[in-house]
Amino acid sequence: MDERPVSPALKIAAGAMFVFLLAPLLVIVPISFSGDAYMAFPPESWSVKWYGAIFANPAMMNAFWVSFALAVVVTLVSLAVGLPAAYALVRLKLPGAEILSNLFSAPLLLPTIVLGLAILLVFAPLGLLGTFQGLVAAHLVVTLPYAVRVLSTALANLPLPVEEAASTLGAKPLTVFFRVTLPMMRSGLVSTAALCFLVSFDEVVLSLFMTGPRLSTLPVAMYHHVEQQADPMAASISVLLVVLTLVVVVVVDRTVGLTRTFVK
Amino acid sequence: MSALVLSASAPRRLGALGTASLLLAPIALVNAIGFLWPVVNLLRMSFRESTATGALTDVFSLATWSATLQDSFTLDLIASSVGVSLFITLLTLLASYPIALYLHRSSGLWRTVLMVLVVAPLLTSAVVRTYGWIAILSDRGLVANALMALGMAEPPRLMFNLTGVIIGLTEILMPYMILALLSGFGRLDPRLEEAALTLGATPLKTFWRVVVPLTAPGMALGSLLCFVLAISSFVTPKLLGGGRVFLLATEIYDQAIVTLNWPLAAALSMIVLVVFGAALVLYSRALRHIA
Amino acid sequence: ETNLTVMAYSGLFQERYTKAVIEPFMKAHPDIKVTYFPLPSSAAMLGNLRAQKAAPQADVVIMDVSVSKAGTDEGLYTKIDETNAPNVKDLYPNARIPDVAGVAVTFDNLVLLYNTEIVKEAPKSWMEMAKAPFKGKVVIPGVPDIQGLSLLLILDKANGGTDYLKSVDKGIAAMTEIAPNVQTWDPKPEVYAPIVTGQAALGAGWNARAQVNSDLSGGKLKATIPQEGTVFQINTINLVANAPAAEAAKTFVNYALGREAQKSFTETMFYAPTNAKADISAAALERTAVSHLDKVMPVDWIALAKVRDAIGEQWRRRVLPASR
Amino acid sequence: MIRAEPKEIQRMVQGHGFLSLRGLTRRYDHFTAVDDLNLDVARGELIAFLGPSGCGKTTSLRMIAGLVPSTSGHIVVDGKDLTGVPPYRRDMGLVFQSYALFPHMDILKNVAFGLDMRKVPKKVALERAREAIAMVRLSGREHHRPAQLSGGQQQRVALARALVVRPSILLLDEPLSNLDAQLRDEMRTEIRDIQKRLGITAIFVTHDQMEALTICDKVAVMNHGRLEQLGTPHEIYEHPRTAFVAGFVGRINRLAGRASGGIAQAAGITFSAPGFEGEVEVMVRPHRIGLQAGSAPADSSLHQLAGTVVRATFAGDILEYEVAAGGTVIKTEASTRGGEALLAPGTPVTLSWRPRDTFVYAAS
Amino acid sequence: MIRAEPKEIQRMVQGHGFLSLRGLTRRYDHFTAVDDLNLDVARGELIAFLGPSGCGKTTSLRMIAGLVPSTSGHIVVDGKDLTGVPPYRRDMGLVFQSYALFPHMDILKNVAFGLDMRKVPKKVALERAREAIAMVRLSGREHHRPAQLSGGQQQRVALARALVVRPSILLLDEPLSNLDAQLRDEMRTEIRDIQKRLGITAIFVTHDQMEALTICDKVAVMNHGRLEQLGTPHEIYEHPRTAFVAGFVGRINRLAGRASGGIAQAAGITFSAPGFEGEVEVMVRPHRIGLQAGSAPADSSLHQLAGTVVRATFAGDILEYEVAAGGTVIKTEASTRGGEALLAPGTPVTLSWRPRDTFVYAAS
Ligand SMILES: Nc1ncnc2c1ncn2[C@@H]1O[C@H](COP(=O)(O)OP(=O)(O)OP(=O)(O)O)[C@@H](O)[C@H]1O
Ligand SMILES: Nc1ncnc2c1ncn2[C@@H]1O[C@H](COP(=O)(O)OP(=O)(O)OP(=O)(O)O)[C@@H](O)[C@H]1O
Ligand SMILES: [Mg+2]
Ligand SMILES: [Mg+2]
Repeated sequence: MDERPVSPALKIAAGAMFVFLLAPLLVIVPISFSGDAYMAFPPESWSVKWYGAIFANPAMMNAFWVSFALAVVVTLVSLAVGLPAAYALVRLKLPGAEILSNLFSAPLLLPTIVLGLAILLVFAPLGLLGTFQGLVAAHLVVTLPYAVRVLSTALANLPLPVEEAASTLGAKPLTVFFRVTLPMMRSGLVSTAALCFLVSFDEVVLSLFMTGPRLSTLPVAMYHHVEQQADPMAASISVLLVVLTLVVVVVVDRTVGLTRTFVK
Repeated sequence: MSALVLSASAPRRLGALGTASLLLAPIALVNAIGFLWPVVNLLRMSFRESTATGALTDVFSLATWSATLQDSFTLDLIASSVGVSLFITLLTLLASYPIALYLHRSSGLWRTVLMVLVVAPLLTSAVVRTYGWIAILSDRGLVANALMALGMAEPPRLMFNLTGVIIGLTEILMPYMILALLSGFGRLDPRLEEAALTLGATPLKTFWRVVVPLTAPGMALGSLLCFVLAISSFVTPKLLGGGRVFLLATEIYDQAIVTLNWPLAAALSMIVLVVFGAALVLYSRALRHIA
Repeated sequence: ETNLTVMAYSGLFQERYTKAVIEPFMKAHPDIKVTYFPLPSSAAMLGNLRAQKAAPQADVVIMDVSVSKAGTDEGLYTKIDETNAPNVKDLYPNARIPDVAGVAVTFDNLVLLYNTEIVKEAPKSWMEMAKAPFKGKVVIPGVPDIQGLSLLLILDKANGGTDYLKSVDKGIAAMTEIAPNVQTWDPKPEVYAPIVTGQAALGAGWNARAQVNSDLSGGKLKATIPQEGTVFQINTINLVANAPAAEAAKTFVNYALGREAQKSFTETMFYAPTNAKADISAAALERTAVSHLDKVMPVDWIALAKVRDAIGEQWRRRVLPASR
Repeated sequence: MIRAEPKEIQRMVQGHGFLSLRGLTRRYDHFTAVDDLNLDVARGELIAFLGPSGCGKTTSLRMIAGLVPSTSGHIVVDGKDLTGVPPYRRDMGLVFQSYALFPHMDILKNVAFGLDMRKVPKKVALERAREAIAMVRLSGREHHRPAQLSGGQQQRVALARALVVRPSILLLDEPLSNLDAQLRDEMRTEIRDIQKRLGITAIFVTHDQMEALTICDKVAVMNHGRLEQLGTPHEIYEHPRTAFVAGFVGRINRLAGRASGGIAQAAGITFSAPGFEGEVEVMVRPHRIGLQAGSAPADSSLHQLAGTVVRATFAGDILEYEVAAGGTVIKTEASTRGGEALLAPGTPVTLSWRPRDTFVYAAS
Repeated sequence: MIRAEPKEIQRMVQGHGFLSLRGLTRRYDHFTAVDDLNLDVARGELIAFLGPSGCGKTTSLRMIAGLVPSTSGHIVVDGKDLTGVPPYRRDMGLVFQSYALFPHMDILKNVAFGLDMRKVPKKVALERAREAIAMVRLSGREHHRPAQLSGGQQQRVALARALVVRPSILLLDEPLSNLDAQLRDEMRTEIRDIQKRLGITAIFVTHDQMEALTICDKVAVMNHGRLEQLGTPHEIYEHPRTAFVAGFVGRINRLAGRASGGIAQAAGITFSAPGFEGEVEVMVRPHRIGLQAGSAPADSSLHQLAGTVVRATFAGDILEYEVAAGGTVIKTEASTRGGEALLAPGTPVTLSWRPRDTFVYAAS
């Protein structure tokens, strides 16, 4: 859209800041190919054994799949709960919509450690600790505010006349919603899904409080691992996650145009 | 206006309010169970007493609160947490702005890849990232070596102190700031910059007089977000602070996880909430001023 | 088949304890399936138990004695004695702690760690850490961690302190000499890794893990008990009140305190045994505190818990500022 | 004695149009967007709503379609009051100014949507949608997405989509405002043809006078939410009832004057102004004013005024002159014949027009 | 011997206008948006760029302003080649179609911005900004934000902002496209007055023929990135050089025909067509065609054609007829006189027009 060439000054400034932003990652990449038993830079020997170690570690693999399933479920539930809420907040012009929408965003403003402790105290008597349902519920507390925010924006940006056109053509409200509103929100839905998935998949602090002996998520497993063992496997996992995300996002972007709508 | 589309269907049976309640019920439930109730519960916890050995009793009193609020350490903690967080917010803003602006002006696959790289730090474990920083900032790290090569006899301590915390937090908060800035760059119509140029403004003037004011709402949003995240972060300060840096969040962590003084942790959490309330009020003031 | 959950330390402890105790136990009791629930610290375990008080998930907990005391006070445990764990009768007398529901399952002690590439000879004194060549090369897990606390108590006594329950001034003074050399009071992960990699030269840590890390690193890290002596750290084993698998839990506790388990765990991880009758190889014993009992200074962790806050306060006001 | 059906009684009471608006009003807070609108549209008639921006045209249309509830008043179609009937049961077609095509469906699906909603079997629906697409001359584009069409083509799809369900009433909201002059001409003719052919009752909203006059059977001129005048294009143009209508429909010269005793004075000329007293506005359309270089023989059947050219503009089809005369500036227009020279500024000229081309209104 | 100044030589070589475009070209990938544009604009002249959407008008303007680099070619102002001169040193004013007012500044600050950039002392700058605001008749609105003004008012602010710095060249990109007919008329006159008064050289971009013809000294008609014709409004309208220009400027009838031996046949009439062979298009403007009911006496000085009325439309100032004649449909327009009756469809009529009003082009 902006066809003016980016000025060299901006390029230099942005480049320098990018170096700063990615500095730790740039060091982690070589560490992940270390052949040593400890994380150290530069490594004394090289190998890909720590990548192999990830797949040979059943606890880690198990945690990965738990995280994956969790992120999928949390994403779906976030959409299912967030969509009606966004619709009500944006479209029904309630008197207290502003206040409600702030209330629903409030969990984001609570330090996750506080939130984790607080949720722990409440969930424990409910028998939700260490259960998949409990994890889902805890993650929803943080993903829903994101979902409602993004979906609200997406809804507010939809051209209303299109929905009105459908209703004058004889479509009942629910039909309008499913046949017109929802398909038009596609990019908003994709962004929301991506965001919720990432937030859930990366969540450590809440999960630390919520995981139990029989159930752990990848970030928690990594956290525990790295708390006590300084081997480069954690670096390998980090690098693998970044690469995986990059591949997924690029593929998704090529197919449905994710980042165009990611941040608007 | 559009309420019609939905409410028209159920004018007699439910009414707009009824429909809204139905739609909002699930999120309200999650919010109540996952937020309101826990917070109220936490408030309650802050009034419970604990014994000298750390055991939690069922006695309620103001003991924790009066001790906390009279302790100069707590007050210092609040002051330094707010101060450090503000400083980090400012640094993050300065570091993120060029990247956000560059991303705003780029497009296509290149932009997509850069976007992922921007969020990449969030995908790496904090401890692993700290190892990265050790390699760069420690006394034998890349920066120190470079400085010594340049002739500096004793390079400054860059980590395991406040400097390290500031560097580490700035870096980890940048993704959030960049995303917030980008969301605020929508108002930045390239036509406006062109208008300024044709009116004789140099690129630098155009930047200060047009670009910066127009992106101010995005900066305000990003700053609020970063302030909140900075003041509530504890992993990075613990890892890079070398046990020397005390902030509200690390203290909450210590009290909640190490010392197990839950009433104190709860009371400190409540203080953080109050600070956030103040930040929010300031933010909306600032926003009104900008708009 | 009964499911039994044992909550204990994560990391090395988990790895070795599973091999040395849990797996043999399951072999001996095919009807009991043990799940190991690792947590990084005793406090985290207590936090979990507190939160789950109404519906406990864990049956057996291994944790530090002072935290165990708090749990006992909160009514989280069932008392362990000869009636529910006959092997208690074989324990050293100091394995039974008054007013604590659990009994000691391992003894450990504080050691001075050093990187053998930087420090060629085993240091003789804790105060070696205050010497100039080690500026920025010392790592100590600071108070409220009990490694820092233990070091403080040792130095207090070495410098003429008499009753740490009344004053630790002498210890604090000694610590302020070391403080300027300290690189971090919060080493991650744990204190051993920085020393192995050479990021630090000296440090204070626990013997058992130090021994294992020494082996794993091919001797890059070594541990020694300096002339000022050391203190014991006690891990207790506890029966959770209202545990879902109470019977299996008793069976497990009894097994864990038995000779076979004690011998096996000491020989794999060099924790000193609490069962007096355990028949442990001399090589392993040599690497535990058992062979240096003369250097062990007695500490009443339960009494100390009451003054921990006050000590922490002094630490924060006097030691930390010296290390900036 | 023959008993009238209740329905018939209702129809007699409520109006004689197929579509009747009775006291239709819409208020926003304290602002009245549409104020007591009364109107009858006969079956098969096309009425144009004409008025300046913000006068309430869109709001009226949206009330008729049921998209905005009215604050008071009634909409009656074929004798049935539509109050409380939701849009999807009103059987009206609405063509939005912005097209409002479904971006996620191809053209065929867009057009078939309304039939689908009416549970027309899929095959039949697609068949009829294809016919409608052919009618707006877009055959071959059935599987394009709206974004792949030009503005004019999208416009036609919107029209086909509204028409294919054979609505009893068709509402068009500035449907041509985004098109350029040529395409606009074409589309106007097309809409009129289709509407006539299918015998649909229609309302066409526009703020373009020329468009309103050329397309409709009747024009409703609105201002500030009120109906200023309803009439045939000819009535509206030749006999504007108010100064606003005269000024808004077609270009006009306004001369300020005073009236007393049935006579008005403006720009130094005397006009007959029966029934007016005090300040008046005298109006003449530029193209009804003859312009002659120099002086002209006096003609008592005409109003005549001497002046000098201030500005001459060649506008293709017409020549525009601004002439200083009678203490003001008067515009005139004349068809170009080709080859004529423009009169230079300063040239003395005589203006003349027929009394019948003169409008007089009380000054507002 | 008098030695010419180097600068003068340069001017002689590079062009005789104050602003000269020399082979100006802009390519995007493989699409040529502006193709070898050559043009001279004299000092104080106003040139209109006229052309359909996408023909390269905006791109040309942006190249002149320095916002887009040209792929090849030169822009020369007062003898100086501007290649490589950044926009902020070009001393041009650009009025954007979308206004591009600074939303965070009030009107006064918006207008004073350019003076501020030129380091005019603050007091003087505000003084001059106030004058400019008065000039566009917005006094009293100095402290409003752009969002608080209507489209027409914002438009005027944009104009004031560009004018206040007294640029040597003023570029206007469809500055009136968002206004309604009345406001458009007014603003057009205003822009023209200001431009003349200040003696500014100006380029006015539009896709509205009428607007282009009325405002400018010369019209440049563009199509597909190329200049089709440059001339006075009269030249463009009366002597369109290409079929495109004839069709785009003013309404027109197109008759398909064949030419051979200097004679063309179309719609059953014979036209003189010297130099044409094969397929041709014969064009006549509707308002140059006379229409008479019944048959008319033969007149060899006119082209005559009998036909029947297909459609009659009253359009206020004019009457439009569509007449089936010579195997096609021909449009005519006539000024209304008031009171005349429309001829009913089916009425036989005779069309007639002068040979000089006929254009012939090779068919494209
Ligand atoms: N939702 C609303 N709230 C408040 N005022 C409104 C609302 N919708 C319309 N209006 C006001 O009602 C008036 C009529 O609006 P409407 O859209 O009907 O005008 P219009 O005649 O269609 O104008 P245009 O030609 O510009 O489309 C306007 O002044 C508008 O500001
Ligand atoms: N950045 C660009 N990249 C590719 N093509 C472009 C770009 N900018 C303009 N074009 C193309 O160049 C052509 C000319 O565009 P321009 O904006 O100059 O048209 P215009 O004459 O101003 O049209 P309009 O009347 O619609 O404003 C168009 O076909 C457009 O698609
Ligand atoms: Mg409207
Ligand atoms: Mg353009």
